[in-house]
Amino acid sequence: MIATRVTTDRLDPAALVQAVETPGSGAIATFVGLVRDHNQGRRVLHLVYEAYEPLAERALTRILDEARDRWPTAVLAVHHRTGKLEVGQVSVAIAAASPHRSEAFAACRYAIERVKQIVPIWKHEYFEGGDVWIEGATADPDDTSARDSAMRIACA
Amino acid sequence: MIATRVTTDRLDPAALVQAVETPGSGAIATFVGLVRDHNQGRRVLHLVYEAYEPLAERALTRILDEARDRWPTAVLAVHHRTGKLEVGQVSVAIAAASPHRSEAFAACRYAIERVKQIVPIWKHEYFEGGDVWIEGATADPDDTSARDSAMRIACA
Amino acid sequence: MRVTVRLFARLRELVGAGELSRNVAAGAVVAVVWDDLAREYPAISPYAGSMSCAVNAEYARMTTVVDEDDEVAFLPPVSGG
Amino acid sequence: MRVTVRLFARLRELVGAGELSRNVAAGAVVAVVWDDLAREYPAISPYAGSMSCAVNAEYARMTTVVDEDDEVAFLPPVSGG
Repeated sequence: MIATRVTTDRLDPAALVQAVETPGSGAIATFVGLVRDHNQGRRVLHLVYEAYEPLAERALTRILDEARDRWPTAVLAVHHRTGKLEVGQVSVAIAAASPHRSEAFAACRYAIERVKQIVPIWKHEYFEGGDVWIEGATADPDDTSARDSAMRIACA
Repeated sequence: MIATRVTTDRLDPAALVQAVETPGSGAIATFVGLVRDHNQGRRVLHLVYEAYEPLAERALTRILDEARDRWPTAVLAVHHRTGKLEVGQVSVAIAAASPHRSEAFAACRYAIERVKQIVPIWKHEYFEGGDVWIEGATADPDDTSARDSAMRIACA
Repeated sequence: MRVTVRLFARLRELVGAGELSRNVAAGAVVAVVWDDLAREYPAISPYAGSMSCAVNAEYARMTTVVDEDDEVAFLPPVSGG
Repeated sequence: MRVTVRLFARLRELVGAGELSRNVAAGAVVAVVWDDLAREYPAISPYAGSMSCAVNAEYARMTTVVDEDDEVAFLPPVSGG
């Protein structure tokens, strides 16, 4: 299985876990993001995710490289879904395996923080009564203060 | 499914995820502990986990109560396996769901730290050339410094 | 020279197209492509301070020089996850 | 009065049994049960400083008073996870 993927297919967190696991794995941390039924007081009907796919794939690969530099013992996989997602469906799935739990948690957390900072994917929220494009971070992979912030959050 | 469990059955992380998920879940963090093939330079053959079951169940319930106090929006499940486990098998599985990712990660991390502090379960390691009981923390649920330490690690 | 302009999310909707072909002078930087576009579609101007850009599907700067047939993308603040 | 003593992991192996029945004086505290046991099995003495105890499957203190038929457990440092 490919460690990074941007796809309209349903995500399979269990497959990511299998992909990162080795006989030396003592800990696997995973994260999935799901479409919730409410956002900022609005009843969410569904989301549509749009991606600049080739750059999104490269940004995910970059995140894996950054994580490998910092936590060489951790094996990481990150998949992001695009297209229309219903409430309860998985938009992003991350798995991180390592011999000990600190690195697995840190790499997993770092990955989702960086996804939100630098991966060119956008969320279009359709709620009861309207729709809105969600806009988060100005993407800049070279912004060291953003990267430091992700690292700080990841390293408890 | 029961949120806390000490069992000789194989653990099923996917079932824990289903158990904690609600329509309001925007994030699910999971952790699994696995038997690794090496420990402190020894080649591990297998592990045998022993528990004081009724107290272990209560300690897990206590951990869920502590987490609920601190992260009321997080829903948590923790299962621990006992008996003989081969390399690659899951010894502990934790799932934490919440509307946002911070609480899910924090509750998940807190749970595993507390499992290692206060749950009366012991690991008997059989390695190439011998066997050894692993001894970690002196269990004391009322030790506030241990609890604070788990909280500090959980809250990035 | 011709370049392809790619637009995403709300920028795409404001312009009404995800892909455009535009002429710019040889040696132009990304900022020139943007400025031309913002003159044509003033509604996108507020993104000048918050968007990112890419050339040929690699992050770039507004000062990056573009070549013939390059794909120049303008990206509103991202919201994946 | 009779109490049941429960032992786990290495403590269990050092004593050679996970469950014992022992007599203690009425009003005895957990520490008395331990001290009697450690006299009988001196090999367990090093655990005095690191073990935990429980009465009837609830964590307790060495100063907790035990009753007839109580289950008193001695727990080496734990290593779950």
